[in-house]
Parts: sequence; C-alpha cells; structure tokens
Amino acid sequence: MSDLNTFRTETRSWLEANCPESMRVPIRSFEDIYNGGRNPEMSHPDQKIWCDRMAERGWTVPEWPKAYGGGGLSKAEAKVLREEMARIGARSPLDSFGISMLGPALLKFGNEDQKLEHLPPIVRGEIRWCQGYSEPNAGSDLASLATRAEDKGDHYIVNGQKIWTSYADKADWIFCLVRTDNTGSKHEGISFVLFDMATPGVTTRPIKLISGSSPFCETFFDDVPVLKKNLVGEEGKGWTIAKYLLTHEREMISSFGAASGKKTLGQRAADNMGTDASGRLRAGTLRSVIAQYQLDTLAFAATMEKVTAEAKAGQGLGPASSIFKYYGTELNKRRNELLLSVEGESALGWDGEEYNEGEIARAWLRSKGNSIEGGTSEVQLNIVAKRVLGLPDA
Amino acid sequence: MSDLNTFRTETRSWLEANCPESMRVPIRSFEDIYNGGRNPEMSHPDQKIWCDRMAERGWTVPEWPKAYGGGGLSKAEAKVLREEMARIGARSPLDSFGISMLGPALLKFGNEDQKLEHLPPIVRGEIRWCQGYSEPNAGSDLASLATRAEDKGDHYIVNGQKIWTSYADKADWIFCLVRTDNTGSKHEGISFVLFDMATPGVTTRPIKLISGSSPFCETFFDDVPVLKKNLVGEEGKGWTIAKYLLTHEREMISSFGAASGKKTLGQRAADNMGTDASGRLRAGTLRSVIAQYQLDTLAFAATMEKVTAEAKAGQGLGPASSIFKYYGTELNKRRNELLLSVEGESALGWDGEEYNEGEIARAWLRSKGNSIEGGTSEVQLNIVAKRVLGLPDA
Amino acid sequence: MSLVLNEEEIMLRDSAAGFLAETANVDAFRKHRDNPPPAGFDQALWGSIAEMGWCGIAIDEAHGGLGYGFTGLGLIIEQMGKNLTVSPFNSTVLMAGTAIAQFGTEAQKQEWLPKIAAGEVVMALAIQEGSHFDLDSLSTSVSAQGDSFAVKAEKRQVLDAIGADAYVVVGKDVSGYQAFIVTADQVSVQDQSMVDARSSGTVVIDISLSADAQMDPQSLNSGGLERALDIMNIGLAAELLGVSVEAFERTVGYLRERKQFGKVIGSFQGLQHRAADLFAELELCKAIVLKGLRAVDAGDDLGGLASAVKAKLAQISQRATNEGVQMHGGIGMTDEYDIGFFIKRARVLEHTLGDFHYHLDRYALQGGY
Amino acid sequence: MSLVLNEEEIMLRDSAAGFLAETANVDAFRKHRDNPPPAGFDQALWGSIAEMGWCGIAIDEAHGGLGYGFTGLGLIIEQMGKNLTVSPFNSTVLMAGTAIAQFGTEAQKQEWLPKIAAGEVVMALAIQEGSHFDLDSLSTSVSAQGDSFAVKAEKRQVLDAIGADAYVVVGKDVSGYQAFIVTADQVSVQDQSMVDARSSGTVVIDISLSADAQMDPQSLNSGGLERALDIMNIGLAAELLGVSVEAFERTVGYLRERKQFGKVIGSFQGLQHRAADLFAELELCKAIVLKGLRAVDAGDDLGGLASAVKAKLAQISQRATNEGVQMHGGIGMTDEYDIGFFIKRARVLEHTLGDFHYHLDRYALQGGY
Repeated sequence: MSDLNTFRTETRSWLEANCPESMRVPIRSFEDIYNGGRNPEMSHPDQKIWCDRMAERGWTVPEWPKAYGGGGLSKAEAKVLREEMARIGARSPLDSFGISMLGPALLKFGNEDQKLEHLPPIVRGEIRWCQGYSEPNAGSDLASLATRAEDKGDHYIVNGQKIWTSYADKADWIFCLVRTDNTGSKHEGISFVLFDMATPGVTTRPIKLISGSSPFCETFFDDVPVLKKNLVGEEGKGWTIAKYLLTHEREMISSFGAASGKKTLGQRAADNMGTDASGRLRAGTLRSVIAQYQLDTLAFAATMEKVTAEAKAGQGLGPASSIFKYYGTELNKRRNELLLSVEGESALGWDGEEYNEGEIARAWLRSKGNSIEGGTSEVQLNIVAKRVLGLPDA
Repeated sequence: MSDLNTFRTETRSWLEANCPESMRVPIRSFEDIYNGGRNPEMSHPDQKIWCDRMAERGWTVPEWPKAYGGGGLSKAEAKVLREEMARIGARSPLDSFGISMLGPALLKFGNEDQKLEHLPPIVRGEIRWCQGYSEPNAGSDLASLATRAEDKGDHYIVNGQKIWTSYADKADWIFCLVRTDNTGSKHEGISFVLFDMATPGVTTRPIKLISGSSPFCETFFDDVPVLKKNLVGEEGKGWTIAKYLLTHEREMISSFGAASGKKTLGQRAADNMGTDASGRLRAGTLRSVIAQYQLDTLAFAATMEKVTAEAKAGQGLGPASSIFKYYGTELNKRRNELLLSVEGESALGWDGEEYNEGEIARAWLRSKGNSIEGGTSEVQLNIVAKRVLGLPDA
Repeated sequence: MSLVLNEEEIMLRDSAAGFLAETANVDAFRKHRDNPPPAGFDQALWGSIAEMGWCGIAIDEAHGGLGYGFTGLGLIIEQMGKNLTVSPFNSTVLMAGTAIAQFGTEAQKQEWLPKIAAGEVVMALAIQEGSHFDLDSLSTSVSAQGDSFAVKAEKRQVLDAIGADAYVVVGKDVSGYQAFIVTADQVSVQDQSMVDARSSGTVVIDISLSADAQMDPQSLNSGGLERALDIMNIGLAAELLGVSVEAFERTVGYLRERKQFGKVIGSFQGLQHRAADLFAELELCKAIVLKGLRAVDAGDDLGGLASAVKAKLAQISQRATNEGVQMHGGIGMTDEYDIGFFIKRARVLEHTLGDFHYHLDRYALQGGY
Repeated sequence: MSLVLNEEEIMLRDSAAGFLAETANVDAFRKHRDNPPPAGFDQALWGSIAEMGWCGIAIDEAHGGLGYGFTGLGLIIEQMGKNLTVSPFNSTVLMAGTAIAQFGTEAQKQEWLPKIAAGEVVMALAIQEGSHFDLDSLSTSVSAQGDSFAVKAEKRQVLDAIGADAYVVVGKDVSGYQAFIVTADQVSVQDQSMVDARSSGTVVIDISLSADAQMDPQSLNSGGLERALDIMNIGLAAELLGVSVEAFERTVGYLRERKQFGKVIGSFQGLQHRAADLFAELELCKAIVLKGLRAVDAGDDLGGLASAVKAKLAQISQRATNEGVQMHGGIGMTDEYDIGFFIKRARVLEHTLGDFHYHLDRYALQGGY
C-alpha cells in the first residue's frame, strides 16, 4: 500500500511537471483527440508533445509489458494513474485502434517478433492502424469474405476489396482478414495479416453516408504483396482472432445506448413544448412514447449496472451482456426519432447556421447505422436465440 | 325486372303468412340460433316450425339447386329474399356447418349420389355436421395429420384422434380428413371422408378453454368403419378439398376484426374514466393506445371496404385479402386488452353477478385463440411473405 | 447499493425456490382453483411459510422481525410468482405489514407487526374505491367526531378480504389521508373470485372507531402513504417478474421440443427473434426489480423508480404471458394446460395498486414532464 | 363513394407513373440534390407538369381547372412520392390552390386559380410560426386599420418559399383567423435546405395591405381553414403513401436478391414476418388514403378522417423507410444508394402541417376522448 502511495506521489508530481496546460482543457471536437500516425492531425501542437512524454514512460498504454514499450503497470497502479490524470483533467494522450484493437490481439495471438516490431510504435503513436474486415458481398456474414491472399512462397499476393474500413484514408497499416484457402468451410481458410497501407496496389476512397461525411472508407487491394512474417497466428486460423476482436468491438458500440447529456428527453420536451397545469407535457401522445423511452433507458442502465456488478463480484459475464449491443443501439435509434418529434421541423434542416448545420438530423440519420455496424440487430438476436436460449438452427 | 317484382310480392306475402312472430324477434343468445340435427336444441319451439316451412321451399339454402333440396333461386332472387326477410326482421331459419362448409365442398367435389344423399337433409336441418381436421400433433402443420384409414375392400377402418372439432358432441355426422397413404409427400395420401358420429368406435370429449367452456371437442376414432361410398373426391386427393374449405373458414374468422357495438372504445373510455376540460381522456397514456387502436380499426374497415369494392368491380380479390385473418384477429386481441384497461379490475372478476359472470375477462381470454385457430398469425405471415411478396422458402 | 445478490441472498432465494416448487407449485394452484378452501387459502401452507420466518423478513427486529430487508422479501415473492403460490402473503406481509411499518403508531406497530412476523394474523389493505386504483380520487369516507371517528366506506378489490382477521383501511377527510386498523368483526365482506382464482372482495365499513384505531396522520400525510404504496408496488413487480420469467422459460422449453412442418418450431427465425427480444426485456426487468428492492432497503426516494418498476413489469409480463399462449398454439388455449394461468395472474397483479398506464403516467410526472 | 378506382383514374395514375419514372425520377432527384437550381425547382419539368394539366385537375371548371377532383390529384401526388419528384406542385396546387378555393374571395379565385391551373404561377402557404405546426398557437400577427391591414408576421417552414411568386399568409387577430394573398415583392425570404433537399424558408412580412388582399374571413372562420388543411394533409398522406410503397418495394426486391450465409436473406423468417406485417399495414394505408380522397370529393366532413389518414401514413411511412435502411444493411447507410432518400423525404412530409402526434391527438379529440 505504501508502494502505491509512493507511486501516487511520484505520478502526481510528474504529471504536474509534464502535462501541458493546453492538454488539461476538456476535449471539444474530434480534432482534439490525438490518434498519432505518420502524418498526425492536430488541433494543437502540444498534442504530440504530450503523447511523446507519456509514451517515453510507456504510459500511453500503461498496462502493456515494458518489453513492448508499455508502462508495465499493475492494475492498481494503472488505476492510480487514471485517477491522477483525472485530478488535473489531463486528456488521454493517444487513442488508436492499435491500442484498443490490434494490440490486445497481438498480445494474445502474435509471435514474439511481431510484438517487438509492432507494439512499440503503437505505444509511441508512430503508426496508426485500421481494420480490414467487412466486404461488400459479405455484410453480416463476415466469414464469407472473398479477399484472396495467394501463396507466393515467402509472401502473399492480396487481391480484393474491403468496406467500412474506418479511417483507412488516414491509417499507416492495416490488420486485415484474407482468404488463404477456399476448400474448407467458410470459417476455415481465413487468415489475419498485417501490411503497410503505403504498399503499391492499395487504394482507398471515403464513403459518404446518408448523414454526410464519415470516417468510413472503401479499400481496394490490387496485387498487394504481404510478407509471410506478417501473418498473425496460423494460416487459415484467422477467424478465431476475428471473433475475439468482434466481441471487443460490440462492447464498444453497445455503449451508444447510455443516454448522454444532463437533461432527460422528457425534460427537454417539457422545456420545448410546455406542460399543462398538472405538470404533464402538452403533447399527450408524444408524452407516453417519451415515458416509455425513459423507462427503458432507466431499465437498460440498471441492467448494465447489474452485469458490471456481477462481473466484479466474480460471477462472470451473465447472459444479459449478450443483449447490450442490440438493446443499446435500438434505444439510441428511438432517442433520435423522439428528438425529432420534440424539436419539430427546425431539427430537419440540413444546412445553415439556424439549423446548426443539421446537427440533430445528421445524428438521427447516423443512428440508423448503429443497428447495422458491428453485427446487425438481427445477427444479435440470432446469437441470443441460439447461444443463450439454446434454440436450434433452422 | 317485372319477374323480380312479382317474386318480391309473392315472397313478401308468403313470409308475412309463414314467419312466426317469435321468429321476428332479434337473436339474444346462442340458443336462439337454430342448428338443426337429430336432437335439435331450441330456446323456442317455433324455431323448428320456421325452419321446416322455409326448408319446404328450399329457402334455408336459397341458392342451392332444387335437385338437392335447395331453393334454386338466382342471385338476384336470393337478394330479394334476404331483403324481404330483413324487412320484417325474420331470423335466419337455420345455421349449420352443413350449409356453410360441407355443402359448398360437396357441390364442388362430391359425386351425384353423395349430393343426393347428403344435401337435402342439410337443407331440411335434419343432419348436423362437424369438421374433423386438426390433430394434437399437427397444429399449424395440418397436412401432417396421422389419423389412419385402412383399406378393407368396400370400407375403411379409421383410427386416430381429432381436436378442436367444434360441436362434435352435438353433431350427427362428420366430414373428416384421414390418411389413406403414408408413402408420398405429406400432402398426398390425405382423403376426405364422411361418417356418422353414432358409428361404434367414435367418442367425443368437450374441451375446456382458459376462458371457460367452449364448443370445441376432442374426438377419438377406434376402429371406426367407413363405407367407401362416403369418400369425397379421389382417394389421396383430399388436401385439395381441405384447402378449399380452409380458405372459406379464414374468411369467416377474419370478420372478428370488425368492431362490434355502437360506442367506440374511446367513447367508452371517456364515459368510464372521464375527460379533462379540453375533452381529452384523463388517462393520458392509455388515450394514445386507444387512439392507435381506433385508427387501425378505421383503416382496417376501409381496407375491407376497398377489397369488397374491387371484387364487385370485377377486379378480383386483391392481395390485401390475404391480410384479413391476420390483421383482424390481432386487432380483436388489442381491443380486448384495451377493454380491460378501460374497465379496470372490475373486469377481472370471474364469477358472480357483480362481474357479469366474468364476461369481459372471458372474452379477453377467448380472443387469445383468434390468432391461433384457423391458421396462426405466424402461418398467415408466412403465406403473405411467400405468395404475395414472393420471398423464397428458408 | 450493489445490483448483485450476495451469498446469503442467493441461498434464501434457492431455498424459497426449492420449498415452493415442492409444496406450493402450479399443481397446487390448480387444486386450489378447482376446489378453493373456505378461507381463500391453505392454512397448512401458511403455517409452513410462517415457520420459515418469511413473514418477518422485512420487519425490524424491534417489532419481532428479522430485519433482513426488502430485497430478501422480493426474492421470496418472485419465487411465489414463478410457482403461482396462493397465500395471504402479499396482503398480510407486503401490504398490511408495510403500511403499519410506514404509518402505524408505535402502539400499533407493537401490537400488529410481531403477529404479522409470526404469521399469527392475516391482514388486508382496503384502499381502492373505484374500478381503477387512484389515490387522487379517494372519496371522503372518514370524519372525526371529537375523540372518535365515524368511518363510512365501501372499499373494493380488497385482496384476501374474506380470510383477513384485520384490515388497514385508508381513506380521506378534509385534513388529508386518514387510516385505521379495523378488525374483521367491524366490517362486512362480499367475496369475489378473480380471473386468477384469488379471492378479492368488497369491504363495507360503517362504524365509529376510537382514537387508538387511528394510524399516524403525520406519517401518513408526509409521504408515508406514497412510500408504503411504492414499496408494495415494487413487491408486486417482483411477483410479476417471477410470473413472466416462468412463463417465458416454459415457452422456450416448448419451442425446443414442439415439431411442426418437420422441424422443431424453435428453429423458426420469426419465433427466435421474438423470443430473443423478450429475453432482452426480461433481463431489463430483472435488473430494475432488483434496483427497486435495493432502493427500498437503502431508504432512497422511491417516487419515480417504483412507478418505473411497476410499469415496466406490467408491460413485459403482458408480453411474456401473451407470447406464452400464442407460441404454445392451440394447446395453450386449453384449461388443461398450465400456461394460461400465467396470463391470468399477471393481469390481476398488474391492476393491483395501479396498472401500466397509471404508473407510466406517474413516472412521467415525477420526471417533470 | 366507392373505394375502387375507375378506368379513367387508373389511366391517369398510370400515365403519371410513366411520365415521372422517365423524367422526374430518383436519379433526377439526386441531381437536384447535388446541384439545386436557384429557384429551388426545375422550370422545364414544371412546364411539362403544367402542360399535362395536372395543376388544374382539382380546380373547378369555372376557375380554369378540369374539375376532376382530389382523387385524381392524390393519385398524381402519390406517384410523385414514389419518384421523389421535386417541384412546387404541393405548395402551389395542393396548398395554395386549396386555400384559395376554400377561403379566397371570388375576385381572388378569378385572379389566382386560373393561373395556378395553367402552371403560370408558383405559390406557397405561409402559416406555421414555431417549430411545430399548431393552429391553436398562431400569434396575433394581423391587425385591421380601417380599410387596410397592418400585417406583421414571421412565418417558418414555408415550403418552396424562395421560388414563390405569391403567398397565402394565414394569421390571427382578435376577430379570428385572417388570411391574405401577398406577392413576392412584399416579403423577405430566408431560404433553407431541408434534410430531404427541398427548399423551405422563413418569410418575413411587415407591410400594410389593402382590403382586396384580404381573404374571405367568413369562410376562413366557419370551418374553411380546417377543411383546407384537412385536404392538404390528405394530399400529403398520398405522397407519403407513394414514398412508403416505393421504399417497401425496393426493400422486398433487395430481400429477394441479397445473399448472406449462403441464402437469399428474404428466406429468413424473421425478415419475412416483418415484411409481411408491413405489407399488411401498407394495404391499410392504401385504403385509408383512398377513403380520404373520396371523402374530399364527396364533400364529406373531414375532421377526424383527415387526421386519421395523416397519422396512419406518418407512422407507417416511418416504419417502411426505417425498415428499408435496416434491411438493406450497410449499403443502405451510404449516400450512394437511394434508399436513404426515402427516410428523409418521409420525415419532412410527416412534419408538414402536423406530425403523427399532432394528428393522433386531434383524431382522438374528434372521436370524443
């Protein structure tokens, strides 16, 4: 305990000395989040300075082993670091798919060379990664992917197309699912490979959504050479890694459901549309739909609280966790629908200052994708029906 | 036209002379409906007299051919008869499955001997029929029925069990689906046979529902002999007749959706629960559910009106008719749920005068069966998906 | 307040489950339904329940209880819901017990709570007047006359009225809510059988009561009545949870076995998606009921939460029991099969002390809109 | 009033369908969206529409129209919905035209209706003030001053405001509703692009108008305004019908073709049941829209019916277009694909002259509860 106290004291003074004042200001826009990479985008030059200082101690990824550039902190120490950063309002120095996605996968499935080659640049924010999973003709049936990797001895030649690759136009490297074998079941013959996006034959094109511009891209591979040392895990066994990362991703997306903002939708409606003498929202039929939404939001929050408490109590992740992605994203869609009803036509503007550049309408349209990306609601229901309820395949 | 006028004059005076006063009183209970049979149940002795008089002219089934005991009337004449009966409030002299179900099937699929043997007693109300279709292990998958009819030369021996046979305990004869062949697909090898319920080996047992007593029975066949002359249509081709009658039945059940009673549910709620100064129902969240129900009821009525008008205009039965059974029964279930909300706990009484012997609760529970009997809602949706929308089998 | 059961709570739940599944299960309910005992409940079962200490679980030790709290009580009630157990437990322990603890005088607590805890008395709550529970429209049925009170009231939907030894009667006069404890000899009761085969009744009171029958007007009118009702509604929601989960589990079991068109019907995606969505809703129900029970034990403000819990469970119990009948098909419609019992019990529980719409409205009001 | 189309009506519908599918289809809409013409609409297309006589279809012969009625108008608007056709047809013909016919003076009818019928003028209806359409809360924006009127108003969500030659402005003073016909030079307009890429705007009026600009206060206040709005809402519902049916048909087409997990996704029962249920709802929509149109032509009282029609179509169009995106999956979320256009158009149409909740509430009120 006294060790932890020492650690806290040292951390506090180091942070005081090294965290620039500008990095203690709350994040206001996407540009304030530092993603690193070869050509990092910044709203303030201190972002790189702050990242570099933290990276030097491995504190951009405090719990990764020191051998791979991480901080090597224990869970308890990492918690202290988080607390001390929160104390002064320090921003996260680096956010990246390398940290949240590829790193955990490499630590679990990568060989020693791969860890030593790829993890330190992630820690230092030097290489930005993107994820090459979905394909236009696969969709929910991810495993039926068709991007081919042909064996050429010491390397593969990759041909095919990916879609929904977030920030592919800004990433330096990609972790990518490719098909190395066509003969077995569709889940076999998938391999997990890494390659540089600057390799000749790689092109990307941003995707515009119904809500406007987006981080998503289409990515095309035309005879792209990939060295075999960049195959993670065994050839043909990439699906195991993919599943591991998908679960990871779903947990991230399911947090959509947690209502943001301080005011409830009901209170917002009351402010906007007025209440009668009894305190009831004037728009009576809308009121009951809002109440139903608030009710479900409350119950969903209780469910997340309960599952978290059970996990902490060592009871493991109960079956309720399987509904998070489904329920959370459907709730978020309902919230956005109701916001339009509450705000009225002024929320349906698309451009112009009066309409805040269509902020509400764009968020509404963007929310429609929540129940598609990271496993559609239908796929989630299939999973619950089969794995939790034990209902048989058709 | 002058012929029709003559017919109208004659019909009017005949009805005036022959329809007993007691048969001009509106029907108040199930017992007021005359079903005929060997041991007819009556609330008034005039029921049989009225039926006999009408039957003599074939007017219990005005449009059937005279050769089979019917009235032999044209469509126009039958309409005049209906109008003249309505004019004096004359009750229908006879209602039976023989008229509504078996008769049309025999006229279409029966041979001359069968028509001559069975139709006239139906017209005269002498024989009451029931329908032997469903089986405990078949359910929605009616065609997988297992009641066997073994070929014994000039007769079959029938063994098996039927369920949901309405009024089997009161019927004299049954028209029944049996399996005469096990070797082909399940739709083949089904035969349509007729036999007397008094035949040794036939037993029936009434079924009690969650709503209380019901007309439904279980019926057991234990080595029941059935003469081959009572096979309708070809052996093994009974499914065609069954489908014909099922369509018939669904059309009858779908009329559940047409809201009965003079007051709308909304008005009933307003009377029961009060309105505020603005005229809105006090129970605000219930109000919006009621409004949604009324809205759908109005739109459903318009749909039935539209389909009827299209059929009359010679445009045939449009695809909309395929939704009637599904939508109508689901609407009726909603109506019954809402009635409980409007009436409150007093509608949840089961016995006793104060609770009107649980009338509302029993109707509510009974309505749950609407979306099961005559083809479940799920089967109806399958039919729409496949036949109307052209979606493929799984 | 942690939304996880501790070991002791899990043991309590499991032992309640075991006992009820053996002695007060759905078969026992059917027997009760077909042949109801005159008092409206099975005296032997009631004795066993009392022996196990369940009646005193939420009553504090100073008044003869175990002081274990409402989470434990809720776990027991949930199991009663799963088993459709018939007993005067809700009326006596959850309803009258909570009312006396919240707004009884100290003398009344001393007199009645130990008896409730010991299972020595059967009590009922007489509050509702119309066919809908509505706290705002209690008629003025009580009037003070010097030291005594002329109480004149007709109370309806009094659960277990016929078997009760005493009643907590809640009414209103010009000064606000008034409540009294009245014994069986002071009222006349008209018994009624409800759709769930439970006994409910109309209680007519027309009597002059001395001051010691009066419950504490101060507690009653400073939030005590609302809190008592909130606790009762959370308890009723716990029973609805048991009813819903049991109906759902029976239905999923049926989906796994029943064959149609050559396949197990549980393999049809249309049914799978409905079952999976309902599963999600039931997980929400489990969490919110536990949250409600924990909030009672923590002494938290209950207003909006209690109505949220009741509304959510009212709604999902309707869906779970309706889907139960529909997915069972024809057999689900027969009286011989048990699934229909759940739809009946759920609806009566929903309406007791305010139905879905009553509580959704109240939840919204408490939320400021 | 028969809910079946006669041969002439079927011909009209089919010819509208053919023309629009060729010249004012979804591709044309995309071009408009990416490169909107300054007036907010395509002059050439507007000319063709006028040439075909569509603008005068519901205007009586005495005022230069065809006197064919609103059923015909609705059939054309429905086809415009299917094709996402952009033109000032709704604002000019359905809205301003109906307003003038219902509460214009005879002189105004003589002046404006022939021009509308001939497609010579573009007009707009300026009535809404807040962000929700609400007839009850129009502020007092009009005041009489002897023979002339000082009109001061800021009207929002005025469809096609930027391209209009004249406006029907509806406001309220102490005597009741007041309405005026105002020309483009008498107002200032702030244009806005909506989510459906249509032009809507804020119209500011601050001017003194002579008496001949005033519309007939008698007709206006004896039900004329409500009837005009009811007709407009039924017309908007006809467009919503077209939008919904087209989104549904495209989606069913996709379900028949798209493969996942080795199967056509339309073979999954989960999607089949949702599609079949939506089909049922759309059949109801078709019937109720036709019923609404026929009721207009029959001169029936429209109050409850018009709100029922709009509410039903508002609701089902949301479902049809949302299911369209969901069932298309990721590709449905891309701007490159057309299905997203329908969700956008449906929502703007819903909110125009009262959304689902506004009309559901009004429908209930008209039903006496």
